[in-house]
Amino acid sequence: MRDRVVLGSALAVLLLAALAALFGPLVAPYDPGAQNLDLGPTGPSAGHWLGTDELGRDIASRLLAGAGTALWGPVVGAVGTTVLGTALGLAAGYYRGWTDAILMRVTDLMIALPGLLVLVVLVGVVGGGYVWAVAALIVLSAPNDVRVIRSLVFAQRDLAYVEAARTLGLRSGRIMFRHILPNLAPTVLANLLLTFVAALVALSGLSFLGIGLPPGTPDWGLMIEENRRLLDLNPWASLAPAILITVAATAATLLGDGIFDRLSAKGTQRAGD
Amino acid sequence: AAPKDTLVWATSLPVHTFDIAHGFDTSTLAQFSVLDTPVTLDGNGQVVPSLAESWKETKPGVYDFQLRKGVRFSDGTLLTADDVAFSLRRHLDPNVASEAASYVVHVKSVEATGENSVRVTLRQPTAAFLAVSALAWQVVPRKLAEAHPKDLGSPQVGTLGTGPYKVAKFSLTDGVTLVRNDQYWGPKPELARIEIRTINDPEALRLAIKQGSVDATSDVPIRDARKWTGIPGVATGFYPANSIFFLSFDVTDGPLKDVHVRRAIAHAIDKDALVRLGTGGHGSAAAALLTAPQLKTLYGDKGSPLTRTYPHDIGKAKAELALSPYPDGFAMTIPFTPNSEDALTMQAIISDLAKIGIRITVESMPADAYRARLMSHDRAGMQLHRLVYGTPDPGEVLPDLLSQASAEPQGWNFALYGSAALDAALDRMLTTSGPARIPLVDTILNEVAEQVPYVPLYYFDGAYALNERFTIKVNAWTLDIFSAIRMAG
Amino acid sequence: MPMVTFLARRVAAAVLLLGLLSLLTYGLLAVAPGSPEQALLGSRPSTPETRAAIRAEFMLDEPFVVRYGHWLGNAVHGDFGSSVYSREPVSSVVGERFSTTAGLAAYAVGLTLVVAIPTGLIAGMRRGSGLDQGITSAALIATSVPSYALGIALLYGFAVALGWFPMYGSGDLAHLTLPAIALAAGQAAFVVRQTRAAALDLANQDYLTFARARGLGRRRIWVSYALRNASLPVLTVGGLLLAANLTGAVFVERVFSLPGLGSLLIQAVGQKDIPVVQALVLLGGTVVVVTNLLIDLACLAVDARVRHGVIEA
Amino acid sequence: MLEIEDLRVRHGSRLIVDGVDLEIAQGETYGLVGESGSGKSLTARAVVGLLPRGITASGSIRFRDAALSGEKAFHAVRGRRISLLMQDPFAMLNPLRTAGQTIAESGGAVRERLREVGIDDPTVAKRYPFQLSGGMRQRVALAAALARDPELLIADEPTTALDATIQHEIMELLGRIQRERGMSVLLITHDLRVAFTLCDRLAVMYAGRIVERGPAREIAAGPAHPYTAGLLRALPSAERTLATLTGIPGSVPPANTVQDRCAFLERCDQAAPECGEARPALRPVAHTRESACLLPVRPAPETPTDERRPQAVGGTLLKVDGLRKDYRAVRAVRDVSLDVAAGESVGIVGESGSGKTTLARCVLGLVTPSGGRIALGTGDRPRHRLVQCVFQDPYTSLNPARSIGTTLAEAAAQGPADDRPTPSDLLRLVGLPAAYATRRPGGLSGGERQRVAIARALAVRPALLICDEPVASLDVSVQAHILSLLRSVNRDLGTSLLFITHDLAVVRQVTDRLLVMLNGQVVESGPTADVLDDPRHDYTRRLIASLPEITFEG
Ligand SMILES: Nc1ncnc2c1ncn2[C@@H]1O[C@H](COP(=O)(O)OP(=O)(O)OP(=O)(O)O)[C@@H](O)[C@H]1O
Ligand SMILES: Nc1ncnc2c1ncn2[C@@H]1O[C@H](COP(=O)(O)OP(=O)(O)OP(=O)(O)O)[C@@H](O)[C@H]1O
Ligand SMILES: [Mg+2]
Ligand SMILES: [Mg+2]
Repeated sequence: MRDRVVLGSALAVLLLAALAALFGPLVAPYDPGAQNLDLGPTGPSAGHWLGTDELGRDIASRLLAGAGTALWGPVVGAVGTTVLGTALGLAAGYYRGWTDAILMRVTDLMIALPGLLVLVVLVGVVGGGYVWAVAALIVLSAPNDVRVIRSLVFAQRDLAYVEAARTLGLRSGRIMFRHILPNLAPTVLANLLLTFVAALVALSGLSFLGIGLPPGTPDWGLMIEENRRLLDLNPWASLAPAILITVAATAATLLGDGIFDRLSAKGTQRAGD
Repeated sequence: AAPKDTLVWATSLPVHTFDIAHGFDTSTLAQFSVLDTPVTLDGNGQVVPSLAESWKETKPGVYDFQLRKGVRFSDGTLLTADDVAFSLRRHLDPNVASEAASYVVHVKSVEATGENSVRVTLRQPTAAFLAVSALAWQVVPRKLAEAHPKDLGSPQVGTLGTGPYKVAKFSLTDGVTLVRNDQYWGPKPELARIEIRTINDPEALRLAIKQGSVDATSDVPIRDARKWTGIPGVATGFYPANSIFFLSFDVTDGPLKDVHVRRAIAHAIDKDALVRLGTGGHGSAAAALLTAPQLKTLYGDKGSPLTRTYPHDIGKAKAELALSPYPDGFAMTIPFTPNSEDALTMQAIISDLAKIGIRITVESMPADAYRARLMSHDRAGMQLHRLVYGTPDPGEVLPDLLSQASAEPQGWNFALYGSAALDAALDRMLTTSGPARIPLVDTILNEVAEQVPYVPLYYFDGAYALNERFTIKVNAWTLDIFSAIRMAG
Repeated sequence: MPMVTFLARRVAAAVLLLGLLSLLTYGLLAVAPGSPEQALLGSRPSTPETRAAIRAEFMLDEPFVVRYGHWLGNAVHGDFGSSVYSREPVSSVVGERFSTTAGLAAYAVGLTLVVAIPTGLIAGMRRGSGLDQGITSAALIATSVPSYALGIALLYGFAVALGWFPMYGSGDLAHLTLPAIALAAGQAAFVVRQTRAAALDLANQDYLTFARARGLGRRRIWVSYALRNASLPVLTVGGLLLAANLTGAVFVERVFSLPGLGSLLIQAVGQKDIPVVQALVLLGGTVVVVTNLLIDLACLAVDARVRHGVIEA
Repeated sequence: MLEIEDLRVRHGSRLIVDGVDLEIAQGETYGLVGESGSGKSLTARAVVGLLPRGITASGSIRFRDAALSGEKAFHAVRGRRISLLMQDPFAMLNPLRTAGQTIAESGGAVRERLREVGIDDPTVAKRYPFQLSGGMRQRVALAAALARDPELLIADEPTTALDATIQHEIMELLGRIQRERGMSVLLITHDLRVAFTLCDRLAVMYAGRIVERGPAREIAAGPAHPYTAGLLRALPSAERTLATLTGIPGSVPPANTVQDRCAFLERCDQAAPECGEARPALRPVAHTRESACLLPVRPAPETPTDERRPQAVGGTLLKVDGLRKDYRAVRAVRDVSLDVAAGESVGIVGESGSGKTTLARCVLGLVTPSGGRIALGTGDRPRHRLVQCVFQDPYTSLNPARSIGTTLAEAAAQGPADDRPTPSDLLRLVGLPAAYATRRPGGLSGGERQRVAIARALAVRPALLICDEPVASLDVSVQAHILSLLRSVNRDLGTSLLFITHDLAVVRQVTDRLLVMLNGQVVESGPTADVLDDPRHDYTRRLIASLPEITFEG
């Protein structure tokens, strides 16, 4: 019951965030870019619920607008990572042999990279902006998924149902994607959400370091850093995005955990029967 | 607690070299306490003797310096004329790759002509030479400098100077400790010891000053001055700095080719708002393309007599734009690097321009890539610049921004604006000294005002915060800031 | 003997890995727009002679292979060139900053080990209790809070509002405490979750029931069974943790203005100080690779099955 | 010595064990028998106070007249007075501790203890569990369990995971130690034969209750509960091939659903209306016997011996010649040749690790042989239409993520295009309701899953069906159903069988010809009856000798 409430609220938070990302600009009270230099930075008021920043822009509107950049990158990153990682993990675990050996050496290499560090260097030195950051993130975080999925596939492949499918002469692709993959769904989903959290933190972290996004973009990470100086005039300008990131990340983690527990509960029953 | 005559000074970026050739930036602050120059600037920006007792322009473009006798480096060795001559000459050596090289391009030769005399021969008479020398001609022992063309002044090699302080400790992480140089030829500095720490984060810096663990800094973020002015036991002061924010327009390409567009932009920008935003009120709007202290040295308090000014007026801006082929505005992408200080100003400008239909998109890039593109004059479009100068001489600034030579890649003429006539005017201005210069400067500033290759935006103040145990007298021309600090009471 | 061969193979693989890593970063940095030339010149106007001298010094006109070869040749002799920014040898630039980050990381790892493992074990052993739920929820939130957000919160809470800790500076424990907490929180939470899961898994194992059925004492069960067996899965994620530690340091050092390798990296990236960036990435890679190697060895020491597998293969 | 009264075990609110009474005397071996899921293990664990988390027990447990309640009391007796030996020797030992350490930590003198369980090799003490065979592990575990000289040993199916010969050795060992020490043993098993051979008295558990109780010999001679009778009837015999194999229909209901009636009601062939009215209590039927049945048990009809043999067979379907398969240093299959004719049913028996599965996988094309030839079929039918397989573990042989219907439809689609069987055809073929098509494997019992697996294999109408221990993990009652299903597949559909097992009784029921494998080689072959009745090879003899010898009229 408690679990259900927690899970429900996590889902609600993420849905809300998704809604904000989609329709935020429509419902925002102000244009997120509209400046009011005469107003300058102010604290929360009736006109501006979360106050304004130095350019007199409405923080609440910028947070809403920022939901888009804050979330789409991590969503694309997480989906991309999961798709890539799962596909490669399936291939490595299923074909074993050379495919596996090569893939594992590559993932060894990638895992030896201090990921975010490389990301900072990549985006900071090479440039290329947000899209590149997301792409690099996918490539850098996929190896973890590859590892996890591969080891699970390794275990699944020895199970009789896979052997039966092979005996029936089904094609490898079908066995991998139609037979093995559905059984990994809890892990894949949980991975997806975990990667989402990691990407959310990483990408907003990049913005926090001032890397990737052009100035003026309403982005949560960027807002934390840009408005850190305003903690005396309008603390919400910096705290609110930090809280939002934390809440979104926590909700996603909770959901990932919940989904995994729930889906794999079916599997654990097996041990008792 | 530290002894009374020790000062803890904080910088936001570390002092990384004691050689201007490899650190013409925040490190320069510390350099002047250790290294002397033959001449220096007084409180009015006038060139006055330092290591050189006197000098004379024997022929146009030929200077004979008479050096002070008996000056010793902090290790006790005697300063020679050869050291002095070499110290300027080395900036011309490509192997040194001096950052100050562009300051001394007009120098043809430097030689020691006697035990205490040095002769500098310029390619052509240059009025700014003495003022620039006060900055770039830091005197170091020839032997040391020759042995370390590339890494003189680094924490590894260190340096040796004749200035009021010597380096006792130098590390990139732990900072710098300066102690009084007992060999110093001048009046004994009041502070015995100066510790320079680096505190990157401005808020941490402020709190450290408030706590008293740091006594002073000049890295008060001017926009946040409000947080600094009320700190008990700490005096915060402001003075007009020798610097200016301005916009450059690439006059060779796109809509910016049209002078009406440029004028429209000049009218559209609300400089007063930028002053509020960018300086927290500690600054002022700029009309001419020189810094406030430079203008003051040249014109006194009355300012420069410009023939054309651009008050903030959207109506006039639109009217100017209507005269161009883009009456309804246009879209433009410009490269930019997210540097948090300039970023806000840029955003405000973009917002101003949007009001007359000029839609600007920023292409964000890493700092060095941006700088490389800018310095190669590649599709610069409209750029925001903040330049900090060292001398009161307009000759330091205007040729860099307006000469055709500077329009070559790596020059500072980002507008790529120039003509033979303008070059000639600049040349005349450079070679003329005294009151005769003023009309020449007028002409040039007016051409800028008419043609608008640049829009001067605003000036911002220099600021310092100092524990009330100390007092200080600084302005834009203070080079050796530590010697300007006294103990209170 | 098989152990020696194994070690030799692993070390060789590690070296190869680092070689690849260096080539990769060197290549990436080489194709990146901008050049150290610009960093050296600052944004001041420069003369062509100066530029030519710099290009010659940094071999910018040589083909990539030659440059990389030169760098590699020097690097294997411990010479990583000198910083474009400070002109100091890279090794001393990095060396000066190393102790701060190493101290920070060690402090954080220490905190993690001392706090997280027992906490995780307790939560796992008391599954479903109020304590477990509290620990699990705290860990869950802690894994999701970005270290910089936590850092800011700690800084303003403890150093500014309460004044319990110094604001800035480095060196002693007090200065490193808040940063270490900010850095450790996420990874500690991760370890708590891992340990808890391992403990839960353990609780379902027949061998634990069998041990209890034989009347083994509580202490014995905890030490010989719970701690030891649960340490394996925790050990295996140690390498990942360390990598996270390295990147976390970037943020934490930034928030707390610590002069460590993380802030050096950000600075070097900003200044395009390629020799420093290259050395730092390689250092990070080395730390991760070496840690992984050590962890493998630890697994080898703890688990005879792994030992056997090694000798078999 | 041990008295259990009215033991109830619950999982949350779900009742699993519903009022068990047991009394074990000094020095006796007491058997607790019952099908999977009847609550035997939980009863055993309740006795030592080691129930899994979330499971609670109530009732009284007295050991030598002292009540056992509370962790303190349990801790005081565990290991010292009561010890527990568990089912899976592979999971029971800490993988990170050597055999010696495991025994020593229980407070035993390693050498003596090992010698007691028949291990004379001192190097065993230094080995880790993964370096020991299953039998060795079970011996080490036994040594550790006995290290503190307990008065009562609870052995929860200590041999189920081991193969026949090892099983036999461990059981003999257990019997010997029990006699030598005069120790009491509570032996939990689902194997009636084992219970009859080893136990003095036994109790039959069904759905969380004891339904029959009494001296082992007497129960063997004449069961007093229809459930016990059903179990006995389902037991295959290694001595003769039975014409019909009768299992008990249906499966064990959860204990909490049958609290107010006879739990066996639905499966009973002699149920009367009053059986559904109340839960029958255990009541004496003879002076030492008790049964929870209201009616006297009808005697089972004599099963006739199967007469229809040998079967007429066609041409050679599978010809394996000099097959070899090496896994690095392990030579799994060394040099095996065999033929299977069309319509023939061939059995392969052999100890664990003798290469049976590897042989099967080679034939199925799941692994590539290292040498030798496999010729399959005559025409150009693809391999997957010629040969299919039924695997041992019913729980993993179906994809839990797909419904039975999709699984069967997908299999049928791999078969010949003409006249494809539908899922309901296939379900009917294996005796399952067509409605099962919409279910997922999770909702099926082990026996049902195995039927589905057979249906899936038959979907492509293969000429040869390989069965790799298809009944090894099933209860006897279910086993009988599956065996008769397979027999009818062979006899009625004409599908050849290659039947792998280590159970001689099973192999006798379904195969015509038998091969005995040892260390990757075929050491004996011939008609099944001949090999079993007159074994030539030493190993075959040992195999037959390890059959629990019981005498009861079947
Ligand atoms: N940890 C557990 N949690 C929930 N239910 C359990 C647990 N362990 C056993 N059960 C349930 O209790 C019932 C009896 O289990 P138990 O293990 O005692 O049966 P068993 O007679 O030993 O069967 P088997 O022969 O398969 O070992 C089963 O229905 C099982 O599903
Ligand atoms: N994939 C594999 N890799 C390595 N060794 C294997 C593999 N499969 C089987 N073996 C080895 O080959 C030998 C024969 O194994 P196989 O599974 O064929 O025996 P089996 O007769 O089926 O035994 P069981 O009765 O236990 O099922 C064993 O020693 C086993 O360890
Ligand atoms: Mg059991
Ligand atoms: Mg097998």
